[in-house]
Amino acid sequence: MAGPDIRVQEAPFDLGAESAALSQGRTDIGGLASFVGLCRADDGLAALVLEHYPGMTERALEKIAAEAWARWPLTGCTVIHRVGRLVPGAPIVLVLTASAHRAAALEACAFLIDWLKTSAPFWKREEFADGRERWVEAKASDDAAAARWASGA
Amino acid sequence: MAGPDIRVQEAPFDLGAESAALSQGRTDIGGLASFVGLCRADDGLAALVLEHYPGMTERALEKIAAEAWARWPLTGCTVIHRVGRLVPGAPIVLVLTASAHRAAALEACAFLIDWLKTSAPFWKREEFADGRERWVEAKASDDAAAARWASGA
Amino acid sequence: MKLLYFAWVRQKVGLAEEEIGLPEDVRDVAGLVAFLATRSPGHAAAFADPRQIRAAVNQDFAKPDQAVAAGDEVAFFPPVTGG
Amino acid sequence: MKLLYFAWVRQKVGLAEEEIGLPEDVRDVAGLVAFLATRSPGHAAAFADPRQIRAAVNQDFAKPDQAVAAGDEVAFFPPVTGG
Repeated sequence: MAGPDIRVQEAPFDLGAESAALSQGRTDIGGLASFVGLCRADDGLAALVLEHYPGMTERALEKIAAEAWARWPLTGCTVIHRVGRLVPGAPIVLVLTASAHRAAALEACAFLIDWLKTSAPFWKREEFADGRERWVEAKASDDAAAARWASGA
Repeated sequence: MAGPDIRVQEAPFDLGAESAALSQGRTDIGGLASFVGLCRADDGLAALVLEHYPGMTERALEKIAAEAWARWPLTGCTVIHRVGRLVPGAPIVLVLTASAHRAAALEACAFLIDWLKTSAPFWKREEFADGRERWVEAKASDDAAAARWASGA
Repeated sequence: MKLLYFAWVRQKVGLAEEEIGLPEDVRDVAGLVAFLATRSPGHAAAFADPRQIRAAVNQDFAKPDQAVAAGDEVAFFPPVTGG
Repeated sequence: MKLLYFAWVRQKVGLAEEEIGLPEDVRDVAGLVAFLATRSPGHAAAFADPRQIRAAVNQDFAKPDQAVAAGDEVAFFPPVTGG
Protein backbone atom coordinates (compact mmCIF):
# COMPACT_ATOMS: atom_id res chain seq x y z
CA MET A 1 0.00 0.00 0.00
CA ALA A 2 1.58 3.24 -1.21
CA GLY A 3 -0.41 5.47 1.13
CA PRO A 4 -3.92 6.57 2.06
CA ASP A 5 -6.82 6.07 -0.37
CA ILE A 6 -9.07 9.15 -0.38
CA ARG A 7 -12.41 9.47 -2.15
CA VAL A 8 -15.16 12.09 -2.29
CA GLN A 9 -18.20 10.67 -4.05
CA GLU A 10 -21.99 10.63 -4.32
CA ALA A 11 -22.17 6.85 -4.47
CA PRO A 12 -22.59 4.70 -1.36
CA PHE A 13 -19.64 2.70 -0.07
CA ASP A 14 -19.37 -0.84 1.21
CA LEU A 15 -17.59 -1.31 4.52
CA GLY A 16 -17.05 -5.04 3.95
CA ALA A 17 -15.56 -4.54 0.48
CA GLU A 18 -13.31 -1.65 1.56
CA SER A 19 -12.10 -3.58 4.58
CA ALA A 20 -11.39 -6.66 2.44
CA ALA A 21 -9.49 -4.50 -0.06
CA LEU A 22 -7.16 -3.30 2.71
CA SER A 23 -6.52 -6.69 4.25
CA GLN A 24 -6.88 -9.32 1.53
CA GLY A 25 -3.76 -11.35 0.87
CA ARG A 26 -1.83 -9.64 3.65
CA THR A 27 -0.42 -11.22 6.79
CA ASP A 28 1.12 -8.14 8.41
CA ILE A 29 -2.11 -6.55 9.69
CA GLY A 30 -2.97 -7.11 13.33
CA GLY A 31 -5.84 -4.67 13.60
CA LEU A 32 -8.34 -3.00 11.32
CA ALA A 33 -10.36 -0.16 12.83
CA SER A 34 -13.28 1.52 11.13
CA PHE A 35 -15.77 4.26 11.69
CA VAL A 36 -18.90 4.80 9.63
CA GLY A 37 -20.88 7.99 10.15
CA LEU A 38 -24.55 7.70 9.27
CA CYS A 39 -27.40 10.15 8.71
CA ARG A 40 -29.78 10.22 11.70
CA ALA A 41 -33.48 11.12 11.45
CA ASP A 42 -33.41 13.65 14.28
CA ASP A 43 -36.33 16.09 14.64
CA GLY A 44 -38.16 14.98 11.51
CA LEU A 45 -35.14 15.22 9.23
CA ALA A 46 -36.00 14.18 5.66
CA ALA A 47 -32.52 14.50 4.15
CA LEU A 48 -29.03 15.87 4.58
CA VAL A 49 -27.54 17.66 1.59
CA LEU A 50 -23.76 17.66 1.66
CA GLU A 51 -21.86 20.30 -0.26
CA HIS A 52 -18.10 20.38 -0.70
CA TYR A 53 -15.36 22.44 -2.34
CA PRO A 54 -14.15 20.30 -5.24
CA GLY A 55 -10.40 20.27 -5.31
CA MET A 56 -9.82 21.75 -1.87
CA THR A 57 -11.83 19.01 -0.16
CA GLU A 58 -9.76 16.25 -1.70
CA ARG A 59 -6.57 18.15 -0.83
CA ALA A 60 -7.69 18.59 2.77
CA LEU A 61 -8.51 14.88 3.10
CA GLU A 62 -5.16 13.92 1.55
CA LYS A 63 -3.39 16.18 4.02
CA ILE A 64 -5.23 14.83 7.07
CA ALA A 65 -4.68 11.24 5.95
CA ALA A 66 -0.99 11.89 5.25
CA GLU A 67 -0.68 13.25 8.78
CA ALA A 68 -2.22 10.08 10.23
CA TRP A 69 0.04 8.01 7.98
CA ALA A 70 3.11 9.82 9.33
CA ARG A 71 1.97 9.68 12.95
CA TRP A 72 1.01 6.01 13.24
CA PRO A 73 2.60 2.91 11.62
CA LEU A 74 -0.33 2.24 9.29
CA THR A 75 -0.35 -0.43 6.60
CA GLY A 76 -3.54 0.90 5.04
CA CYS A 77 -5.94 3.83 5.29
CA THR A 78 -9.16 4.51 3.39
CA VAL A 79 -11.27 7.64 3.78
CA ILE A 80 -14.49 8.00 1.80
CA HIS A 81 -16.79 10.99 2.25
CA ARG A 82 -20.07 11.21 0.40
CA VAL A 83 -21.65 14.37 -0.97
CA GLY A 84 -25.09 15.15 -2.35
CA ARG A 85 -28.49 14.27 -0.91
CA LEU A 86 -28.50 11.59 1.80
CA VAL A 87 -31.57 10.22 3.54
CA PRO A 88 -31.74 9.04 7.18
CA GLY A 89 -29.97 5.72 7.62
CA ALA A 90 -27.55 6.40 4.75
CA PRO A 91 -23.83 6.16 5.40
CA ILE A 92 -22.01 9.50 5.04
CA VAL A 93 -18.38 8.87 5.83
CA LEU A 94 -16.02 5.91 6.18
CA VAL A 95 -12.65 5.90 7.91
CA LEU A 96 -10.71 2.66 7.81
CA THR A 97 -7.23 2.15 9.23
CA ALA A 98 -5.01 -0.92 9.31
CA SER A 99 -1.86 -1.50 11.32
CA ALA A 100 0.24 -4.27 12.77
CA HIS A 101 -0.93 -3.06 16.20
CA ARG A 102 -4.43 -2.41 17.44
CA ALA A 103 -3.69 0.83 19.28
CA ALA A 104 -2.29 2.47 16.13
CA ALA A 105 -5.33 1.45 14.07
CA LEU A 106 -7.81 2.60 16.73
CA GLU A 107 -6.09 5.91 17.44
CA ALA A 108 -5.56 6.82 13.78
CA CYS A 109 -9.22 6.07 13.07
CA ALA A 110 -10.42 8.33 15.91
CA PHE A 111 -7.94 11.04 14.89
CA LEU A 112 -9.15 11.02 11.30
CA ILE A 113 -12.85 11.27 12.08
CA ASP A 114 -12.23 14.02 14.65
CA TRP A 115 -10.23 16.05 12.11
CA LEU A 116 -12.67 15.40 9.28
CA LYS A 117 -15.37 17.06 11.39
CA THR A 118 -13.42 20.26 11.81
CA SER A 119 -10.89 20.54 8.98
CA ALA A 120 -12.42 19.30 5.75
CA PRO A 121 -14.55 21.66 3.65
CA PHE A 122 -17.94 20.00 3.76
CA TRP A 123 -21.20 21.67 4.69
CA LYS A 124 -24.43 19.96 5.68
CA ARG A 125 -27.89 21.33 5.01
CA GLU A 126 -30.79 19.68 6.79
CA GLU A 127 -34.11 19.32 4.95
CA PHE A 128 -37.10 18.58 7.16
CA ALA A 129 -40.37 16.82 6.37
CA ASP A 130 -42.29 20.08 6.91
CA GLY A 131 -40.26 21.91 4.26
CA ARG A 132 -37.91 23.77 6.61
CA GLU A 133 -34.21 23.89 5.79
CA ARG A 134 -31.28 24.58 8.07
CA TRP A 135 -27.51 24.64 7.67
CA VAL A 136 -25.87 22.54 10.35
CA GLU A 137 -23.75 24.67 12.65
CA ALA A 138 -20.22 23.72 13.64
CA LYS A 139 -20.02 22.31 17.16
CA ALA A 140 -17.61 23.45 19.85
CA SER A 141 -17.43 19.80 20.99
CA ASP A 142 -16.05 18.83 17.58
CA ASP A 143 -13.36 21.51 17.81
CA ALA A 144 -12.46 20.20 21.27
CA ALA A 145 -12.27 16.62 20.00
CA ALA A 146 -9.93 17.62 17.18
CA ALA A 147 -7.82 19.81 19.48
CA ARG A 148 -7.10 16.80 21.73
CA TRP A 149 -4.88 15.39 19.01
CA ALA A 150 -2.97 18.64 18.49
CA SER A 151 -1.92 18.68 22.14
CA GLY A 152 -0.42 15.23 21.74
CA ALA A 153 -3.07 13.51 23.88
CA MET B 1 -31.82 -4.07 20.02
CA ALA B 2 -32.21 -5.73 23.41
CA GLY B 3 -28.51 -5.65 24.26
CA PRO B 4 -25.11 -6.87 23.13
CA ASP B 5 -24.79 -9.81 20.76
CA ILE B 6 -21.95 -12.12 21.88
CA ARG B 7 -20.59 -15.09 19.96
CA VAL B 8 -17.69 -17.51 20.40
CA GLN B 9 -17.28 -19.60 17.26
CA GLU B 10 -14.88 -21.42 14.96
CA ALA B 11 -16.47 -20.02 11.82
CA PRO B 12 -15.23 -16.81 10.19
CA PHE B 13 -17.35 -13.67 10.49
CA ASP B 14 -18.30 -11.03 7.96
CA LEU B 15 -17.73 -7.42 8.98
CA GLY B 16 -20.02 -6.05 6.28
CA ALA B 17 -22.88 -8.39 7.19
CA GLU B 18 -22.53 -7.79 10.94
CA SER B 19 -22.39 -4.05 10.44
CA ALA B 20 -25.46 -4.14 8.19
CA ALA B 21 -27.32 -6.24 10.77
CA LEU B 22 -26.73 -3.55 13.41
CA SER B 23 -27.71 -0.58 11.24
CA GLN B 24 -30.22 -1.80 8.64
CA GLY B 25 -33.60 -0.12 8.83
CA ARG B 26 -32.51 2.19 11.63
CA THR B 27 -32.29 5.96 11.55
CA ASP B 28 -31.06 6.60 15.10
CA ILE B 29 -27.43 5.57 14.57
CA GLY B 30 -24.90 8.34 14.00
CA GLY B 31 -21.76 6.28 14.25
CA LEU B 32 -20.68 2.69 13.87
CA ALA B 33 -17.19 1.81 15.08
CA SER B 34 -15.50 -1.51 14.50
CA PHE B 35 -12.30 -3.30 15.27
CA VAL B 36 -11.18 -6.52 13.62
CA GLY B 37 -8.17 -8.32 15.04
CA LEU B 38 -6.27 -10.46 12.54
CA CYS B 39 -3.64 -13.17 12.74
CA ARG B 40 -0.22 -11.84 11.69
CA ALA B 41 2.53 -14.01 10.20
CA ASP B 42 5.28 -12.81 12.55
CA ASP B 43 8.51 -14.81 12.80
CA GLY B 44 7.41 -17.61 10.50
CA LEU B 45 4.10 -18.25 12.24
CA ALA B 46 2.13 -21.00 10.54
CA ALA B 47 -1.01 -20.87 12.69
CA LEU B 48 -2.54 -19.61 15.90
CA VAL B 49 -4.56 -22.10 17.91
CA LEU B 50 -7.11 -20.43 20.16
CA GLU B 51 -8.40 -22.28 23.18
CA HIS B 52 -11.22 -21.05 25.44
CA TYR B 53 -13.17 -22.05 28.53
CA PRO B 54 -16.63 -22.94 27.24
CA GLY B 55 -19.23 -21.36 29.46
CA MET B 56 -16.95 -19.02 31.32
CA THR B 57 -15.73 -17.33 28.13
CA GLU B 58 -19.25 -16.49 26.99
CA ARG B 59 -20.09 -15.24 30.49
CA ALA B 60 -16.98 -13.04 30.57
CA LEU B 61 -17.82 -11.55 27.16
CA GLU B 62 -21.42 -10.94 28.21
CA LYS B 63 -20.19 -9.17 31.33
CA ILE B 64 -17.70 -6.96 29.47
CA ALA B 65 -20.29 -6.08 26.82
CA ALA B 66 -22.93 -5.35 29.46
CA GLU B 67 -20.47 -2.97 31.11
CA ALA B 68 -19.91 -1.12 27.81
CA TRP B 69 -23.67 -1.08 27.27
CA ALA B 70 -24.18 0.54 30.68
CA ARG B 71 -21.31 2.99 30.28
CA TRP B 72 -22.07 4.38 26.81
CA PRO B 73 -25.42 5.09 25.13
CA LEU B 74 -25.11 2.28 22.59
CA THR B 75 -27.83 1.27 20.16
CA GLY B 76 -26.02 -1.92 19.16
CA CYS B 77 -22.99 -3.99 20.10
CA THR B 78 -21.63 -7.17 18.52
CA VAL B 79 -18.63 -9.11 19.80
CA ILE B 80 -17.46 -12.22 17.96
CA HIS B 81 -14.36 -14.13 19.04
CA ARG B 82 -13.13 -17.09 17.06
CA VAL B 83 -11.51 -20.20 18.51
CA GLY B 84 -9.65 -23.11 16.94
CA ARG B 85 -6.87 -23.05 14.36
CA LEU B 86 -6.41 -19.77 12.51
CA VAL B 87 -3.85 -19.10 9.77
CA PRO B 88 -2.08 -15.79 9.11
CA GLY B 89 -4.43 -13.27 7.55
CA ALA B 90 -7.48 -14.80 9.24
CA PRO B 91 -9.76 -12.58 11.33
CA ILE B 92 -9.77 -13.50 15.04
CA VAL B 93 -12.04 -11.05 16.79
CA LEU B 94 -14.71 -8.51 15.86
CA VAL B 95 -15.97 -5.67 18.04
CA LEU B 96 -18.74 -3.54 16.58
CA THR B 97 -20.46 -0.70 18.41
CA ALA B 98 -23.25 1.62 17.29
CA SER B 99 -24.44 4.82 18.91
CA ALA B 100 -26.21 8.06 18.12
CA HIS B 101 -22.86 9.77 18.75
CA ARG B 102 -19.46 8.99 17.31
CA ALA B 103 -17.48 9.39 20.53
CA ALA B 104 -19.59 6.78 22.33
CA ALA B 105 -19.19 4.28 19.49
CA LEU B 106 -15.42 4.83 19.22
CA GLU B 107 -14.76 4.73 22.96
CA ALA B 108 -16.91 1.66 23.60
CA CYS B 109 -15.17 -0.17 20.75
CA ALA B 110 -11.69 0.62 22.13
CA PHE B 111 -12.82 -0.28 25.66
CA LEU B 112 -14.15 -3.66 24.55
CA ILE B 113 -11.06 -4.72 22.63
CA ASP B 114 -8.78 -3.58 25.47
CA TRP B 115 -10.78 -5.60 28.00
CA LEU B 116 -11.09 -8.62 25.74
CA LYS B 117 -7.31 -8.82 25.69
CA THR B 118 -7.01 -9.02 29.46
CA SER B 119 -10.29 -10.30 30.87
CA ALA B 120 -11.70 -13.00 28.63
CA PRO B 121 -10.49 -16.60 29.03
CA PHE B 122 -8.82 -17.26 25.70
CA TRP B 123 -5.33 -18.64 25.20
CA LYS B 124 -3.28 -18.48 22.03
CA ARG B 125 -0.74 -21.09 20.98
CA GLU B 126 1.60 -20.23 18.13
CA GLU B 127 2.61 -22.95 15.68
CA PHE B 128 5.65 -22.17 13.54
CA ALA B 129 6.64 -23.45 10.12
CA ASP B 130 9.66 -25.22 11.63
CA GLY B 131 7.47 -27.23 14.02
CA ARG B 132 8.08 -25.16 17.13
CA GLU B 133 5.13 -24.28 19.34
CA ARG B 134 4.78 -21.51 21.89
CA TRP B 135 2.02 -20.23 24.12
CA VAL B 136 1.58 -16.49 23.71
CA GLU B 137 2.43 -14.66 26.92
CA ALA B 138 0.22 -11.95 28.37
CA LYS B 139 1.57 -8.46 27.74
CA ALA B 140 2.02 -5.75 30.34
CA SER B 141 1.01 -3.23 27.65
CA ASP B 142 -2.38 -4.95 27.34
CA ASP B 143 -2.92 -4.73 31.10
CA ALA B 144 -2.03 -1.05 30.97
CA ALA B 145 -4.46 -0.44 28.08
CA ALA B 146 -7.29 -2.12 29.98
CA ALA B 147 -6.42 -0.30 33.22
CA ARG B 148 -6.86 3.08 31.48
CA TRP B 149 -10.59 2.46 31.40
CA ALA B 150 -10.81 1.51 35.06
CA SER B 151 -9.33 4.84 36.08
CA GLY B 152 -12.07 6.61 34.17
CA ALA B 153 -9.71 7.92 31.47
CA MET C 1 -9.63 37.17 -8.94
CA LYS C 2 -11.81 34.08 -8.82
CA LEU C 3 -14.24 34.00 -5.92
CA LEU C 4 -16.15 30.91 -4.73
CA TYR C 5 -19.02 30.80 -2.26
CA PHE C 6 -20.31 27.78 -0.38
CA ALA C 7 -23.29 26.82 1.78
CA TRP C 8 -25.31 29.77 3.11
CA VAL C 9 -22.70 32.24 1.90
CA ARG C 10 -23.47 31.02 -1.63
CA GLN C 11 -27.21 31.21 -1.01
CA LYS C 12 -27.07 34.76 0.37
CA VAL C 13 -24.72 36.08 -2.30
CA GLY C 14 -26.85 34.36 -4.91
CA LEU C 15 -23.80 33.10 -6.81
CA ALA C 16 -21.60 29.99 -6.57
CA GLU C 17 -18.67 31.88 -8.09
CA GLU C 18 -17.70 35.12 -9.79
CA GLU C 19 -14.68 36.88 -11.27
CA ILE C 20 -13.82 40.31 -9.91
CA GLY C 21 -11.17 42.91 -10.47
CA LEU C 22 -9.30 43.32 -7.19
CA PRO C 23 -9.26 46.98 -5.97
CA GLU C 24 -5.73 48.23 -5.28
CA ASP C 25 -6.41 48.95 -1.63
CA VAL C 26 -7.60 45.40 -0.84
CA ARG C 27 -4.57 43.54 0.47
CA ASP C 28 -5.86 40.75 2.71
CA VAL C 29 -8.82 38.47 3.36
CA ALA C 30 -10.39 40.88 5.87
CA GLY C 31 -10.13 43.73 3.35
CA LEU C 32 -11.70 41.55 0.66
CA VAL C 33 -14.63 40.72 2.97
CA ALA C 34 -15.21 44.44 3.65
CA PHE C 35 -15.07 45.19 -0.07
CA LEU C 36 -17.40 42.33 -1.06
CA ALA C 37 -19.99 43.43 1.52
CA THR C 38 -20.53 46.55 -0.64
CA ARG C 39 -21.14 44.76 -3.96
CA SER C 40 -24.86 43.92 -3.64
CA PRO C 41 -27.57 43.46 -1.02
CA GLY C 42 -26.90 39.71 -1.26
CA HIS C 43 -23.21 40.17 -0.63
CA ALA C 44 -24.03 42.56 2.22
CA ALA C 45 -26.26 39.93 3.86
CA ALA C 46 -23.65 37.18 3.40
CA PHE C 47 -20.77 39.22 4.81
CA ALA C 48 -22.74 41.12 7.49
CA ASP C 49 -20.94 39.27 10.31
CA PRO C 50 -17.36 38.46 9.29
CA ARG C 51 -16.94 36.29 12.41
CA GLN C 52 -19.34 33.76 10.83
CA ILE C 53 -17.22 33.53 7.68
CA ARG C 54 -14.26 31.30 6.95
CA ALA C 55 -11.99 31.68 3.95
CA ALA C 56 -9.58 29.72 1.81
CA VAL C 57 -6.94 31.23 -0.47
CA ASN C 58 -5.85 28.96 -3.31
CA GLN C 59 -7.58 26.06 -1.53
CA ASP C 60 -5.86 26.44 1.83
CA PHE C 61 -7.68 27.72 4.91
CA ALA C 62 -6.75 31.38 5.44
CA LYS C 63 -6.95 33.80 8.36
CA PRO C 64 -8.35 37.36 7.98
CA ASP C 65 -4.84 38.82 7.77
CA GLN C 66 -3.69 36.55 4.95
CA ALA C 67 -2.56 38.48 1.87
CA VAL C 68 -4.55 38.15 -1.36
CA ALA C 69 -3.47 38.97 -4.93
CA ALA C 70 -5.25 39.34 -8.24
CA GLY C 71 -4.50 35.82 -9.49
CA ASP C 72 -5.76 34.05 -6.37
CA GLU C 73 -8.75 31.75 -6.02
CA VAL C 74 -10.50 32.85 -2.83
CA ALA C 75 -13.43 30.99 -1.27
CA PHE C 76 -15.82 32.06 1.49
CA PHE C 77 -17.99 29.72 3.53
CA PRO C 78 -19.35 29.03 7.01
CA PRO C 79 -17.38 26.89 9.50
CA VAL C 80 -17.19 23.38 8.06
CA THR C 81 -19.56 20.60 9.18
CA GLY C 82 -18.38 17.40 7.54
CA GLY C 83 -17.82 13.97 8.96
CA MET D 1 -14.71 -31.10 43.02
CA LYS D 2 -14.47 -30.63 39.27
CA LEU D 3 -11.12 -29.32 38.05
CA LEU D 4 -10.44 -27.90 34.58
CA TYR D 5 -7.07 -27.10 33.04
CA PHE D 6 -6.36 -24.88 30.06
CA ALA D 7 -3.45 -24.02 27.76
CA TRP D 8 -0.03 -25.10 29.07
CA VAL D 9 -1.47 -25.99 32.46
CA ARG D 10 -3.58 -28.60 30.66
CA GLN D 11 -0.57 -29.80 28.65
CA LYS D 12 1.68 -30.14 31.71
CA VAL D 13 -0.95 -31.82 33.88
CA GLY D 14 -1.80 -34.09 30.94
CA LEU D 15 -5.52 -33.76 31.56
CA ALA D 16 -8.21 -31.31 30.42
CA GLU D 17 -10.31 -32.07 33.49
CA GLU D 18 -10.59 -34.36 36.48
CA GLU D 19 -12.80 -34.99 39.51
CA ILE D 20 -11.09 -35.00 42.91
CA GLY D 21 -12.14 -35.41 46.51
CA LEU D 22 -11.28 -32.17 48.31
CA PRO D 23 -9.02 -32.73 51.36
CA GLU D 24 -10.49 -31.19 54.52
CA ASP D 25 -7.54 -28.91 55.09
CA VAL D 26 -7.78 -27.28 51.63
CA ARG D 27 -9.86 -24.13 52.08
CA ASP D 28 -8.83 -21.72 49.32
CA VAL D 29 -7.38 -21.50 45.82
CA ALA D 30 -3.80 -21.22 47.09
CA GLY D 31 -4.25 -24.31 49.25
CA LEU D 32 -5.73 -26.19 46.30
CA VAL D 33 -2.71 -25.27 44.14
CA ALA D 34 -0.33 -26.56 46.83
CA PHE D 35 -2.32 -29.78 47.12
CA LEU D 36 -2.54 -30.34 43.35
CA ALA D 37 1.22 -29.89 42.98
CA THR D 38 1.65 -33.17 44.90
CA ARG D 39 -0.68 -35.30 42.76
CA SER D 40 1.68 -36.30 39.93
CA PRO D 41 4.89 -35.19 38.23
CA GLY D 42 2.69 -33.48 35.59
CA HIS D 43 0.76 -31.59 38.23
CA ALA D 44 4.02 -30.70 39.95
CA ALA D 45 5.38 -29.24 36.70
CA ALA D 46 2.18 -27.32 36.00
CA PHE D 47 1.92 -25.81 39.49
CA ALA D 48 5.66 -25.33 40.12
CA ASP D 49 5.36 -21.54 40.01
CA PRO D 50 1.96 -20.45 41.38
CA ARG D 51 2.61 -16.87 40.22
CA GLN D 52 2.22 -18.08 36.62
CA ILE D 53 -1.20 -19.58 37.34
CA ARG D 54 -4.59 -17.93 37.27
CA ALA D 55 -7.77 -19.51 38.59
CA ALA D 56 -11.53 -19.35 38.23
CA VAL D 57 -14.04 -20.66 40.76
CA ASN D 58 -17.43 -21.47 39.29
CA GLN D 59 -16.44 -19.58 36.13
CA ASP D 60 -15.45 -16.33 37.82
CA PHE D 61 -11.83 -15.21 38.08
CA ALA D 62 -10.60 -15.96 41.60
CA LYS D 63 -7.68 -14.73 43.73
CA PRO D 64 -5.44 -17.14 45.72
CA ASP D 65 -7.34 -16.43 48.95
CA GLN D 66 -10.75 -17.21 47.50
CA ALA D 67 -12.55 -20.01 49.39
CA VAL D 68 -13.25 -23.31 47.62
CA ALA D 69 -15.76 -26.02 48.53
CA ALA D 70 -16.37 -29.59 47.42
CA GLY D 71 -19.13 -28.73 44.93
CA ASP D 72 -17.15 -26.06 43.10
CA GLU D 73 -15.87 -26.08 39.52
CA VAL D 74 -12.32 -24.77 39.69
CA ALA D 75 -10.20 -23.99 36.63
CA PHE D 76 -6.46 -23.28 36.36
CA PHE D 77 -4.77 -21.59 33.42
CA PRO D 78 -2.06 -19.09 32.43
CA PRO D 79 -2.83 -15.36 32.14
CA VAL D 80 -5.33 -14.94 29.31
CA THR D 81 -4.24 -13.89 25.81
CA GLY D 82 -7.38 -13.33 23.78
CA GLY D 83 -8.40 -10.49 21.50
